[in-house]
This record gives sequence, structure tokens and C-alpha cells, in this order.
Amino acid sequence: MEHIVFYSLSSVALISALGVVLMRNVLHCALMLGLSLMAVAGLFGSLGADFLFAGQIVVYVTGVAVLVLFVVMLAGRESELNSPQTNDKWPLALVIGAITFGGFWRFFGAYADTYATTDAEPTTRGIGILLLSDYALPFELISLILIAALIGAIHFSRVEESQ
Amino acid sequence: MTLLHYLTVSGILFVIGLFGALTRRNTIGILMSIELMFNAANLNLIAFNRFLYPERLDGNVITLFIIGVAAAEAVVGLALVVTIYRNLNTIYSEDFNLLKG
Amino acid sequence: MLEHAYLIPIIPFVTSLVILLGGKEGKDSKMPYLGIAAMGWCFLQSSVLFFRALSGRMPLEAGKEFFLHQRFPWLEWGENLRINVGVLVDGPAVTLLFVVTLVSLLVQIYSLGYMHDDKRKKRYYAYLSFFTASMLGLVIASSIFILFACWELVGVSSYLLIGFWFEKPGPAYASKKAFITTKLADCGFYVGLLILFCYAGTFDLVSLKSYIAQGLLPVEVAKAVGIGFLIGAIGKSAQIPLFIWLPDAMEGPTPVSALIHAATMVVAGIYLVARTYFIFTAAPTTMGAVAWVGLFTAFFAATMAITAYDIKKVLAYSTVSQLGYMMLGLGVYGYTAALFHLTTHAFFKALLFLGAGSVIHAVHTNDMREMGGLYKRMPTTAATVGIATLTIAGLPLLSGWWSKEAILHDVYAVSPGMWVVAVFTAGLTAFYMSRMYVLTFLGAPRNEEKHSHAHESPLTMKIPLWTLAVLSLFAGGILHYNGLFEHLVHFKLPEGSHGSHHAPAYLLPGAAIFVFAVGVGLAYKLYSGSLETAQQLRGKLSIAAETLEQRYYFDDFFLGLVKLSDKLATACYWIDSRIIDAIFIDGWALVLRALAAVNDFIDSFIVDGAVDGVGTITQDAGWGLRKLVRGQVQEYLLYVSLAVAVFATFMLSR
Amino acid sequence: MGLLTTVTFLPLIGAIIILFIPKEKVAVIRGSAIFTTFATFVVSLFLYAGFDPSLVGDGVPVMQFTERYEWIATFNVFYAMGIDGLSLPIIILTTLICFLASIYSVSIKERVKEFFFWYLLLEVGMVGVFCATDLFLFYLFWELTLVPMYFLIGVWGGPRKEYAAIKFFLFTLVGSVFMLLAIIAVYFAPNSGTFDMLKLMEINSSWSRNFQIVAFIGFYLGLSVKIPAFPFHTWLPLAHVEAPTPVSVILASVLLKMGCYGLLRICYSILPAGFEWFLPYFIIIAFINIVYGALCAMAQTDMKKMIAYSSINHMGYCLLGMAAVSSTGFNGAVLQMINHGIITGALFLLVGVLYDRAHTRDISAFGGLGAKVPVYAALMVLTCFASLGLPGLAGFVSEFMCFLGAFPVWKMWTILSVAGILITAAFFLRMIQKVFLGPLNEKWADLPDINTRELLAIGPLAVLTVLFGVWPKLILDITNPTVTALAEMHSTIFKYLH
Repeated sequence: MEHIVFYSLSSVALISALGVVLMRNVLHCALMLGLSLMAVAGLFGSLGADFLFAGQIVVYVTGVAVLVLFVVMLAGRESELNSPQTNDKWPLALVIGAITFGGFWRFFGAYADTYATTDAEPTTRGIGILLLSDYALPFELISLILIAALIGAIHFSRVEESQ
Repeated sequence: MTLLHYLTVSGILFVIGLFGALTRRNTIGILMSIELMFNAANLNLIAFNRFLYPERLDGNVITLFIIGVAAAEAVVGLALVVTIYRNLNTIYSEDFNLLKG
Repeated sequence: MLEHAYLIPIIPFVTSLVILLGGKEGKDSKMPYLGIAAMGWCFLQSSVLFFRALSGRMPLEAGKEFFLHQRFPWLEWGENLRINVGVLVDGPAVTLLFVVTLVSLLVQIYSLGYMHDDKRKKRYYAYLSFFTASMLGLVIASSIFILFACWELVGVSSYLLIGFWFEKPGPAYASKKAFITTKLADCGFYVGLLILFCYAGTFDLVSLKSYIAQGLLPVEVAKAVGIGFLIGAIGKSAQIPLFIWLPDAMEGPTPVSALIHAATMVVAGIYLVARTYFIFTAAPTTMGAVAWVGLFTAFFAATMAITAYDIKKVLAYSTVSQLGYMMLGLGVYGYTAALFHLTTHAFFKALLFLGAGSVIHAVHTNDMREMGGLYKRMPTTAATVGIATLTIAGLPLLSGWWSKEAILHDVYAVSPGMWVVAVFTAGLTAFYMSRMYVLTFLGAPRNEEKHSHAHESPLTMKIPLWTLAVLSLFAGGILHYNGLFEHLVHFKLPEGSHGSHHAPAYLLPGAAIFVFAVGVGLAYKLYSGSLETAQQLRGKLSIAAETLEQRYYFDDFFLGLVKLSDKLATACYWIDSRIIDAIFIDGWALVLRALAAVNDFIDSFIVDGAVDGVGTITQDAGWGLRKLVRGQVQEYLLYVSLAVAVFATFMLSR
Repeated sequence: MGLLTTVTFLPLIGAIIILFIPKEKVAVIRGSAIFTTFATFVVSLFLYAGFDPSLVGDGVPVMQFTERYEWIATFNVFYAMGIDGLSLPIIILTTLICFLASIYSVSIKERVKEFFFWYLLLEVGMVGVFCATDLFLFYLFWELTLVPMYFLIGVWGGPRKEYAAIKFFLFTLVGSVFMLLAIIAVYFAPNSGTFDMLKLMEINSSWSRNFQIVAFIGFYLGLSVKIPAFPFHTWLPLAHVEAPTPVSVILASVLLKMGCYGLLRICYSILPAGFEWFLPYFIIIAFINIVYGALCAMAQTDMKKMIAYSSINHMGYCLLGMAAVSSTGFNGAVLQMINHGIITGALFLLVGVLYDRAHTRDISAFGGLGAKVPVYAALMVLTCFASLGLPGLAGFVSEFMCFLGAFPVWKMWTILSVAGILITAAFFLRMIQKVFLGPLNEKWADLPDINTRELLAIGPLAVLTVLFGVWPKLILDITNPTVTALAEMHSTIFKYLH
């Protein structure tokens, strides 16, 4: 069961991620992104991070992905579907990706025999406590950043009266 | 399932994101790829948390923060995209070359 | 009364502030009465002290030479250093208090009439009070430092009063001249104070006296201090060569001149020497200097008075001359005599000035050539001024006679040579004073128009005149009677300083009466008729007369000094702006430029080739690299990730 | 938070608040600036109330109201503050002058917001310099005064403001560089490794004489520019002439004191051997400052320039007092700093008043104003007399004490310096005569007398002038114990003087 869940979720996540970077239609990309993120959320769940599972879906899937969709609809153009959506640097990028993954792999190998020793427990309460104790300051800072981002976004995307 | 499995998935996800970020012409695509990379990192954090320090929750909390920052980044980035589109009438990154030497 | 002696300077000081800050300015200001009332109180207190001291009913402090010595620390610093403020009341102080308050009171009453129409009456009375307060402070200060402080305040108030009619250029200039000249002298005083404190560590007169009595002050130091103080006194008491401010100071209102000349400012110098007499007597050289300064001043001032036609200037020179007498008296150990002369002189000089003021008030001119025959129009003034003239000229048995005789007596004891000059000067005095009187009051009117407008002064001006006239007549005799004044001043000659010359008993009074008679007679003969004889005489002696009229060219000398310092100032400023400033601004630039030149030399011959090569390569590389920079953000990202990937993998996998 | 930190940084809060006020609301900006300076002044009075003058130790000064927090641990830098009898009067003077000058600053009409921002920032630096007991902090505040001053002169100044500002900036900056080098040298000196002034005062005996001399020169170059001591004084007349009135006031009243204060606090206390080596030259510089400064003042036709040069002359008295290395001289010097601050502040304000009305400062352009503007004339005459050292007014006692202190040690130079008093009197009286006396110049027939706002700024200074002249003990009681201990601190080194 565990294996089935993991492999299916992983493959969904990876395949839809490939879709994000490779598909021509940006709208489809955005949908794929949502799918990928949802799969990653599932992975979170399989790792016992129940709060993050919910958070991922709420913030990413229903927030960011939807936002992307909106923007795509705002800024997308039909004609672009015909032109390639990937630039001419892709071979180099591929090499970089390979090197990066090679680097990762060297370290990941050390954890080939690491198994989860305990059962997963609900995390929400613990996260809540941590957020308001040890991480109180970063927590507040994050909220500040969000506000700033919000204001910034509004400011950027506002249509000037004069124009 | 070992930790390696999860790490592998997260590694591949990251590389895909990186590839996308480097090759997509569409600015929105770049942003989406970056989101993928964020997710890879998140997955990494949670996996380590679960397998190496199951009694603690710091990984989860930091992931939460990253989600927050990523959301902010997405908002700002998309706003920028909209603005750029409005002003330059394009969303292709190669068309922005104000930094040209 | 005695223990509250400190009130005497404080009351007029406060009064002056009240007058200055309160009430409304104008002709009808009631403030003058406040000033007079305050001064009246001070006079009352002072005269009580004076008469009690005179009659011996005020006891000296046990074993001391003073009646009262109060002090409290005003400034304390360091381990144990302090400057006290306090009062020291002794015989001379009591005398001066009496004289100053009396003259000031009379002058203030007199000013009611004289300044009747002035629009800044309030300010005038405030200044007068302040002037008197400073002088009174000077008189009873127990510490030389406070004395110096009051000394300066006297200077500044005289500045304000001389320049009272400041809209006219004359007073404005004269007041500045007075202040600067006395300030120049004050520098000497200042240095004296520094030296004194450096060695004695105190400014307190009583402590200093005992300090010096114990012989702790080296003679050289005493000499230096004495000379410093003497310079201060020369400036304040208008001795040669710093008398130049006094004739100009006549630009102030005449009552002010009376105050300055009779009681307050100019006697301060004499009083300073008297107050610090123990320092002078500790260094005999300084005594000689005091005597010579006094003698020169007395003589030269008297000669200058001969040719002056401005009534106030004649009086000014006569003051200078009389102050010279006092200085001379001090210099020949005639302490008592000098103070005695100071007292009597205050009465008749105040009277002379107030009388002159009365005349000027009536005829609106200072020039005696336009007066003449005024006795018919102004009998009171003529009578009182006549009394004063006779007194100062030395008519036997009047006040001036006694004090002048006392000084001459002491002079003879020390040096008969000096005495001859002094007696001759007395003759000159008799001459120029009589000349002044004759020209002003006797003879025929020379300017009918002015004569016809002349009128006798109002009562407020007459009362002071009569009061002073009475004092001029009798004060000297009374004080001289039974050694009253001598007893009051209570001066003990230092041992071994008695003069060795004894004159025959008839010589001194005889000579004095002789020169008096000759002086008065000559003046009457020359000036009672028309001025022609005098003019002819002047024509014959034109060089001498010119010299006298130019005040022996002392003014030119000091003006030259001022010009010189102006030039010096300009030179300094030129140096400052053209050289020093240039060094630090342009100079740096020059240095840098020189360095650059050296650099350039090295560059062009040694480094240049190499540098050029490097430069070319860099440039080419730059052009090449520039092509890489296409402004493509994504490309940058590509390079960055490539680098990071390679390096991270490489570094971490070692 | 300690009282000293409050006094120092209160103006900063005001400055920040002003940043948030829209620049059109000029009245609000002015009001809050004046209120801030007033509040600072009041807080500094609390310092006075809580200060115990008798608290002195044996040797190193005992600081009060101390605050000490670790700041940069790696370099042993502390946020250390404290005051003693030397700094307290100057701090109060600073806050008072800032308050009064801010009242006068209402006459500034352009870019009010920026003006008061820089103004308040300047106050932070000035107060901080006098509070800091850590050399690093001291230097920081020292430099903090530089930038606001540069802008205050450069933006709101007269016709040659840019030149003046640059000149001021360069002079002080070059000086500061030397001072920084000296600070670093002291930090790396044997047994040191600290910026703590008090500790440095203790350990300096282990330093070689040559080292102390070199370090002294560094400090002296930095400080003498601010004093300003000959020959680094040429920036002063220009800066004064070009600066707007309130800035001139602060420049003369407070900034110059930073140099003198530094001389006593650092050069003398930390590097006594260097100071001792320099004394013979120091007295000559004092003499030159006095006489040469006065002579230069006499040559001026511009009133502001004349007063600027008279400042050089008056700071010469401070130097003279310091050269005595005795309780008398030091007391005189400190007293002179305060009195000069009050008197010259008032003088600059008064000249500013006249300039605001007549738009000229040329002495010979006036004449007979005494009848036209009696109150103004009275204040001016009073202040001039105070400046030329009339007894009963502030300048006299301090001058006298400086001379009194210096005389036993430097007889010749002191006597020569007395000439400075005469020259000062000469040029002030000449100015009074030409401006106020004589017949009225008809050009100024409708010149209005001083108004309430100006009187509010100048009046307190005039009152203080009289108060400190009549009762100098007010200041002396605070300074004396500290200063006496200071004079005794290195008595072994300076023994030969006395």
C-alpha cells in the first residue's frame, strides 16, 4: 500500500512537472502545475505531515495555481501556441540539470538505508506551538513580507489613472 | 520506503524545475518552474524531518515559511509579469534586455 | 549703619536697574526723583559714617586699621583658591564715600535743571546711578579683584555717559576714545593683578597688607605689580601720557563732567594707588615713578590749560594738573596730603564744573572768547565760581590752600627740586584759573547777542552751587583743624621713608602766596581788557603755543598708534586670507599637483609601456565580454546555475 | 534606558517624526522641532538636578549616569556613556543653544522639513560627543556632526555656501582622519585593546613618550581644526559668514567646544606625555589665536566675519587656560567655553536679526541705529561688552581665570596675550560706534526694532550672560571638583610647571 501510494504520487508529480516545463500552451502548463503540486501535497501526507498537506493544497493548489491561471488568461495570446516555448539554450540547461542531479545523487546515496522508525503523529498542534514560541519572530516577519508583497503586487499591477 | 526514495523524487523535481526556469521563454513559465523548485525543496525538508528527526517539527515549520515566501514571490512575480505585459506588450523573457551592456 | 555699609553701592545699583527697566522714557519721567532719593539715602548713610569716624566715635576693629571688614567667597576653585567679595571700610574709604555720594547727589539735583529738556532723562539718571554705584563699589571693595571689576564698570559707565548724546559724532568718538585709552592702561592693571595673585595667592587687601608686611613679597615682584597698577592709575586718572581722553570727554553733559572730574572716575586712579600703597612703599622705585608721573602731569597739564579757550577744556586740564599733584603727593609719601587734596579738590572742581555748566546752559557755547561780563547776568554763578577759582588758585585759608600746602610740604621734604616745579605749577594754576574767570565773568561782553540771552540758572542748579561753595571755603580748614583728617586717614609712614629736607618755616607758605599773587595778577592784566595783548603774546610765542594747543602732540602719537594697529590688523587679515588660507587650500592643491607631476614622469617613462599593454588587453577583453552581456536575465541565471552546479558538486564531493 | 541616552537620542526621535510630516505643514514641522529641542533641554536639566559635583575619584574621573552595553564585542567596543563636571555644563549649553536657535530658525523659509531634520540630527551628534566615554562612540558622534553641518551650510547658506561647506567639510574630515588613525593607534597600543577612555587614562603610563607624542599629534590635528586653533582656523570665518544664522550660532557655541573638550578629555587625559611635549608650542598657538585672531577681527567690515574672528580670539583664551595645566587654568577654560557659547551665540543671533532686516552686514553701511532700535542696541551693546570682558558679565571671570592660570607657568606669553583684551575692546567699540552711534543713516529710518520671537531667542542668553557674570559659581561649583581632579591627574608629569 505504502509503495503504491508513493510511486503513483511520485510519478504524477514528476510527469506533470515535466508537463509544466515542456508543454506549449501556458494554460495547460498552469493546470499541470496544479496537478504536480497536488501530488506533492500527497507526498507530504505520506510523510505524515498532515498540516502541510492541507496547507499545500490550500495555498498552492487553490491559491498560487489559480493565480497563475488568471495571469495566463490575462496575458496569454493565442498566437503564441505556434511558436516554441523553449529557448535555444535547452541543451546546456539539460547538462546543468544532469550535473545538478549527479551532485544530489552523491549525497542521497548515504540515506539508502534510512527508514522511518516511528509512526507518524498529527503535527498541527506541534507546529502551532512552535510557531508561537521558537519561531514567533520569523512568523511575524513572514506576515510582514506577505503584506509587503500584497501591497507591492497591488502597486505594480495598478493601472495608472493618467495612462 | 527509504529516505532515498523521497530524496530522489525531490531531486528530479528540482532538476525539472531548474530546467524549466532556464529554458522557458514565457515569463509565467519561469515562475511556475520556480514554484516547482520550491516544492522540491519542501519535499526534501519534510522527508529529512520525518526520517532523521521524527520527534521534532522544525522542518515542517520551515516548510510552512517557504510556502509563505513562495506565495509572496508568486504574487509579486505575477504582478510584475502583468505590468511588463502591459508596458512592453510581451511576456517573453528574451525581449527584456534593459540590462544589455 | 556700619555693618550695612555694603548697601551704599548696592542701592544705587539696584536703583539704576529699576530706572532703566521701569517707567516710561521722556521729559516728564518721574524716575529722576527715585535716583535722587536713593542717592540721598546713600549720602545720609555715608555722612553718618564719615562724621562718626571723623569725630572718633566709630571704633576701629581691635588691633586693626579699619572699621569694618566683611567678606564672603564669591569664587572658589582648585584646592584652596578663592576670590572674596566684601567691604573694607577704613578712613580713606569713608572719606571717599562721603565725597562721592555728596557730589553725586548734588550733580543729580543739578541735572534736574540742566537736563530739563532732554528726551532721554530716564536713561541719563540710570547711567548716573550706575556710575556712582560702580565708584562706590570701587571705594569700599575689600578685594583688589572686585576693585578692578568696579574699576572697569566705572569705565563703561563713563563710556555711556560721555557718549550720552550719541547722535552727535563728537560724543560717540570721545566715548570710544575714553574707553579704549583707559582700557589700554587697564592692561597694565590686569598684568599687575596676575603677578600679584601668582605670588601672593590672594586679592584681599587686608591679607595682602599683612603678607607684604611680613616681607614675603619679593621687591622685584612688588615693583612689577606697582608699575602695573601705576599704569592703570595713569589711564584712569588721566596722567601723562594717557590723559588724552579727558579733554575729549568734555563732549558729555556738563554735570557728568563734574561727576567724572570731581568724584568718580579720575580719582579712582589716585584711590587705587592709595589703596595699594603698601605695595608701592614696598618697592621704593615705584614711589619714584609715581612722584615723577605726578610732577610731569601737574606741570604739563597746567601749561596746556594756558592756551585753551574752551571753558570745559581749561577745567579738564586743571583736573589733570590737580590729579598730578595728588599723584605727586602719593609719590613723596604724602599719603594723607594726597587724600586731603583729593577731598577738597572734589568740592571745588565739582563746583567749577557745575558753574561752567550753568554758564554753558545760559550762553550755549563753550568758547570763552564769546563770553565775558557774565557776572551781571549770573551773579550766583559768578560768585560761586569765583570762590572755587580762588580756592583752586590757592588763596590762603581756603580749602585748596590747606591741601596743596600739605602736598608741597611733603614734596619739599623729599626733593626741593621737585618742589620748585610744583610751586611754579601752582603759579600756573593761579594764572590759568584766573584767566578763565576773567574771560568768562569779568570785562565787557564780547558777544552781545549771547550775553543778552544769558540768564541765571534755576534753583535746582543754584542749590548745589552754593553747597559746594560753602564746602570749598571751609571744608579744608575744618578738616585740617587739629589734624582731624590726618587722624581719620590714620596713615603710618613706613620706616626710613621720611624726607630729609626741612624748609625754613616761612618759605613754603611764602612761595605759595607769591605765586598765587603773580598768577592772578598776570591773568587779570592780560585778559581783563580786550584779547589783543594776549593774541600778540601768542603770536610771539607761536611755536610754544602751537605745541600747547596740540597737547604736546600726544594725541597725534596715539592716533598714530591706532593707525599702526589698524595697519597691523589689515596685514594680519591679509596674511590670513592670502597666505594661511592659501596654504591650506591651494597649497594642498599645489602639493597634489606636484605629486601628480612626479607621478606623471614615472608613468610615462617606466610604467607606461606595461600599463598601456594591460590597458589594451583589458579593453579588448571588455569589448569581447560585452557581447556576452545581452541583458537576458535568463542567460545570467543559466551561467549562475552552471557555476553553482559545477562548483558545488566539485567542492562538496572532494 | 538611561538619561544620557534619552538626552542624546531624543532629537533623533524628533527628526524621524519630522520625516513623517508632510512638507507643506511648515508650522507643524517647526513646532515639533522646537518642542523636541525644548524637551531635550528639559531632560538635560534633569541631569543637572541629579548630578553630584562632589563625586570625584583619585586620578581617573568618576563618571555619573553611566551606561555601558556591549556593542561590537569583537573589537571590545562598548556603547559607553557617562558625564562628569567637565561635560555636564557643556551638554546643558548644547541643548539650550539648540533650543534657542531652533526658535530663531523660524526665519528659515526654504525646505523647512529638511532643515529641521538635519538640525536635529546635528544635535544628536553634538550631545553624543560630550556623553560618550568610548573612543569609538566618540568618533562616531564626532563624524555624525559633520554631515548635517555640511548640508546646513551648503543648502541654506549665503552666496558662497557651497565653497564654505566644502571647505568646512574637507578641513574637519582631514582632521578626523588623523584622529581616527590616532584612535586606532591607541587601540593597538601596549596593554590597550580597548576604546574605553577611562581605562586608557589609567594605562597610558606604560606607553612610551614617543608613542604618546605621535598619537597626540593625530588627535590634536583632528581637534584643533574644530577649536579652531591657528593655523587650521581659516574655514571658520567663511563658514560663519555663509551659514544661516541659527547654524552659525550652533557652530560657534557648540561645535567649537567639541575641540576644546576633546583636548581636555583625550589629549590631556589619555596622552599626558604628548600634551606635555606639545605645551611650549601650544602656548604660542594660544597667543597667536588671541592676538592674531583679534587683529584679524579688527580688519573686518562684515559683522559676522568680525565675530567669527573674535571667536578665534576667545577660543585662544581657552587654549591659554589649558596650557596652564592647573586647576585655575582648566576651570577658566571650561568656564570660557560656556561663556563664549552663550555670548557668541547671542552675538550671532543679533547680527542675524540685523541682517534679516537690512540684508547687509557691512559695518559702515549703518550708523546711528541706537536711537532707532533702542532695545536691539541695548542687547547688542550688552553682548559686545560681555564679549570684550566687562566685569559683571559672563566673559570677564573666565578670561581672567585663564590668564590667572597661565601666568605662573608662561609669564611672557600671558603678558603678551593681554594685548588681545585691548584689541577686542577696540574692534567691538568701533563696531558699536559705527553701527549705533553718530547721526542716523537715513537709509534705515524705518528699521523695525527686535520682535518677540527674536527676543525670545536672545533674551535668555542675555539673562544668562548677566547671571554667570555676577554669579559664576553656578558653573564653577559643578566643574571645579572634576577639573581640579583632572589637573591633579597627571601631576607627576606636569610637576615641573608649578
